[in-house]
Amino acid sequence: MTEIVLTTLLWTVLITGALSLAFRDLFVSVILLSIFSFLSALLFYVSHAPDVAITEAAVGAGMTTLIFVWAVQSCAGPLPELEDRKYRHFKFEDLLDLLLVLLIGISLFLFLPPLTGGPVSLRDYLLLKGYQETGAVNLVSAVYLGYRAFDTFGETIVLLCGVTGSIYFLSRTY
Amino acid sequence: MRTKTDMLDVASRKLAPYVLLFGCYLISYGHLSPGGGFQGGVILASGLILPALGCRKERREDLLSNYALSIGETVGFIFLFLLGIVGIAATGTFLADPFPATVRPHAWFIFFLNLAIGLKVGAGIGLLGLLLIRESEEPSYD
Amino acid sequence: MNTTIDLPVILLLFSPLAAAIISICGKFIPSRYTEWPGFIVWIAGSITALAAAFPVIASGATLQYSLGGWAEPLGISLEITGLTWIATLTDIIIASSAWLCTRRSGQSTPLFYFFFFMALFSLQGVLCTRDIFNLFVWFEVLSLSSFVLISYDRSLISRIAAFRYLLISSMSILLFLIGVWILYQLFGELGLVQIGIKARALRTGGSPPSYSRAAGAAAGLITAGILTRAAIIPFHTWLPDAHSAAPYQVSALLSGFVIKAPMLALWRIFDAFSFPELLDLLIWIGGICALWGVLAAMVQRDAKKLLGYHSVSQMGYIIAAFGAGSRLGRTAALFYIIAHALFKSLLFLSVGRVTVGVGSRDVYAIRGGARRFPADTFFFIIAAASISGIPFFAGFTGKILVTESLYGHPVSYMLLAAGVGTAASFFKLARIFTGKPSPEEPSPGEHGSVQEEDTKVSVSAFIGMSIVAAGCIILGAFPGIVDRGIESLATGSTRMLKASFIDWYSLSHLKKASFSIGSGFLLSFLLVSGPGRSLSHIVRGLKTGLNGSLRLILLGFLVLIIFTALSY
Amino acid sequence: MIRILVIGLFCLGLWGILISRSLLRKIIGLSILNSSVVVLFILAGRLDGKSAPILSAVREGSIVDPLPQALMLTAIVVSLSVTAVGLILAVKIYRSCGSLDIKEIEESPDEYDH
Repeated sequence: MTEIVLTTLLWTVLITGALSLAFRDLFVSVILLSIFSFLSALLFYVSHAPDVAITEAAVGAGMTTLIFVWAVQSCAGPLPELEDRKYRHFKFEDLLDLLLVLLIGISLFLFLPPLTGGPVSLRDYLLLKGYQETGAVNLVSAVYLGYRAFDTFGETIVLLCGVTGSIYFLSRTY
Repeated sequence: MRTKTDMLDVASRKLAPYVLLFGCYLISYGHLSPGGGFQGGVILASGLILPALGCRKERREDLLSNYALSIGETVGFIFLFLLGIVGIAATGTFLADPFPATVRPHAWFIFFLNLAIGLKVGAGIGLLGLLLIRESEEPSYD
Repeated sequence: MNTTIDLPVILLLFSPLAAAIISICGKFIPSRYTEWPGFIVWIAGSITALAAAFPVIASGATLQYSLGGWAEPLGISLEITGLTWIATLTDIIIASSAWLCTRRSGQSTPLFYFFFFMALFSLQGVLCTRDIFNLFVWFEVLSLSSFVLISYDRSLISRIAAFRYLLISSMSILLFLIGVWILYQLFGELGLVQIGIKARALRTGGSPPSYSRAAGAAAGLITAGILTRAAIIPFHTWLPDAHSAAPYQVSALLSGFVIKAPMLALWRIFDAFSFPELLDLLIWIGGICALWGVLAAMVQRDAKKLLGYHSVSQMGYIIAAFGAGSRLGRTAALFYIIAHALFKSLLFLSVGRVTVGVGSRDVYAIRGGARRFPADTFFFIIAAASISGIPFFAGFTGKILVTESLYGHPVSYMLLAAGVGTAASFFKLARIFTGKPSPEEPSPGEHGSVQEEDTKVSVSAFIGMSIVAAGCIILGAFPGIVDRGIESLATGSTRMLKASFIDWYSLSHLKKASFSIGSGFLLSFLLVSGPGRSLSHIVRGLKTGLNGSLRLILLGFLVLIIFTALSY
Repeated sequence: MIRILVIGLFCLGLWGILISRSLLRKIIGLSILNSSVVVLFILAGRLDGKSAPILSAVREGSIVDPLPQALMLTAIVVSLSVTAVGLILAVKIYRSCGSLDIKEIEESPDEYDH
């Protein structure tokens, strides 16, 4: 049952992503990308990852879309309108690109380990001891802010650099 | 930003406090339920951005000035850093839980970390969003 | 033989962060109160930490530190090994000289220092971490601060270069993440040590072939992801643009150390994986990289792009020596990492100061640099002598070590040919210092940002460049002593040092050096002659655009995955 | 089937980065690529467990592995930062060049190559 739900959701995610790349109007692409993020948030929710789902919804469907909309709006301003329609005829080069990407996909398909049956020792340890050691009922929080808080610290620094850099790029002196 | 009706204007103003409240909820219950500092922070930021996005330009009054937000981000980050240093003082390692093990099943440390991250992320991303909106209103060209 | 001492690790890691925080406060208070304090906090903290760590490192042990008290496999551990120690020392020397050259230049703003120290902080993270996902996080901090630093001076070219770097590095780091996922799915571990134990068990035990194929593919993806950061062929295409478009102080840091840190991370990953087949491939990649990099460098017209292609070429030497896998090879790789870091940053600083002062980067147009920039010329000569492998300079020793470690391997001849090209292109570059300032040269001030002070070397810049130049000379003048130290740090043991058996100034070594310098000198005449210049123009036209480089990188990934998956 | 779809999503992202000539569309491709990696991490944990890794909500059977979820939170934030910086750079390039097309941008005069 859940298998069917997952597969259906994945298909819709895939199709939305493809559409978002295929549409000529950049604005439509961005809105489709936002739907793509929202659908993947749904996928994560169904996959029992509510934390990731909330993050993806807030970041992907919210903030990223805001920045994308701003970018598209800025690029369609007083300057002559951009349209990559004129480059849209299919060329031999594109076929080679497709071949390259397909080959990477096939090699990943052949070499990737199965999605099920990974080692469970860490999971079982967390289920057993996670609450006692960190006090977090939400085990994702226990890992995110307890055991691997240093990753989170690094992540806030990534965000700090990203935000500071963006603000610098946006400032009048830049 | 061309057609901002009264409806949109009013709705965005009335909705913003609830969004902010939800952000605070996510931050403060991050250790119990899905959510946490980062997610709550982004929601807080959207609560800050929402009035700016929906309001008419002449009626716009930002909840917090850009200066306050950049101070907020710095303070949030330094708060996070100090929380790590407290760990060094208490147990000798960076980012260690400084509360004694007898208090352990209560996740005070994670709560404080969530608070610091929420403040930092909310202020930082809110600032970025507000700057983007301002920039789209009066773009700068080289 | 592991000791747990907390303070040096934490001090080493967080002093750049503290400096960054102090620097950014310069936005709120006058920046003269934050400029020097930030620098002093950073350098004092780092030097104290290194000094405190030295007794442990010298005894062959390592310092370990589990963050938050959570040990692996769940937690994250940091580690200072001999390798990290010496690399950090190099990093400090280069970064402090780049910082000293930044003062009083157009880049001297709080925000610039903030990103500068953030880059140093993430470099420290990359060097110290023992967790593969944590490595990803530090790589991202490093790349984000690099994007801002590269495009700091607002020119269009630098923005395009930063965008290319962003796209290429983000794409390759996502492929790296798939490798991390495979490792987690197979082994359930993220710590490098634990991964190493399980990988060895996988290789020796009779596990199903699908498992070893998956582990091999993971090794391939991770290696390729890191090689992109280290700018090895075919993943190098972002480097010449990014390093030539950045402000010259940033180029010194980027070329000097930012491309070396991934190499050192790769070193630790290979220690975990023990994958000799891939090492053999790396030797060949290194040879091709050295040769192609130098070919592309010889034909450049832009002085900084020339230096950028040389970084690609010299990374080839490093990776070839690393691929040799022997103890001598590792010593050679580490020595070359340090030597190249020193002389390349010195080259970027001296040439960068000249190009900014003159307002042009055209090798064929600038003349008479020696009259207007005597100090820079002096430092350039030291650095160019080092990179071309003139005896008694750092590059000579490094090249001997590399060729000795690859003795008899066909790649060593490729490296010899690359040495000829290196000498040739530096004779070509040296022409910007000779002669008289020509009348057609753009006058100072034409490009707006050029001031009269730029031609005079400030005291702090002079001190900064002297430190690096002294490093180059020490590495070259006392090869025996230095190499023994480096070998014991690289291999973590003091017994049976190979480097002490090398006869540094034997006839064959001197012959090789004089051959490469002599033929390089002749070749340089060919390069600047009429036919040479038009040939150069044609070769320059072969540059790959963004789409071309993305294709090249994906092709590299594909080949590497298939190779590693089938040979593991 | 799920495996093919996840890899398909990954290839879609790569394909998007490769063929599109507009800088913004390349970043859309990068977002898709990033999402596909997140989906890979999350789905792999999903197929073995029966409920979310929140102790108060565990009903029956085993939980899904919380560790990849924590890792992916970090990956999503990193992708947000990279996307923001990339988009702003793209807009700045557009304002200097008047074009978002990578071919046109790279053909813009480079004083040392011609």
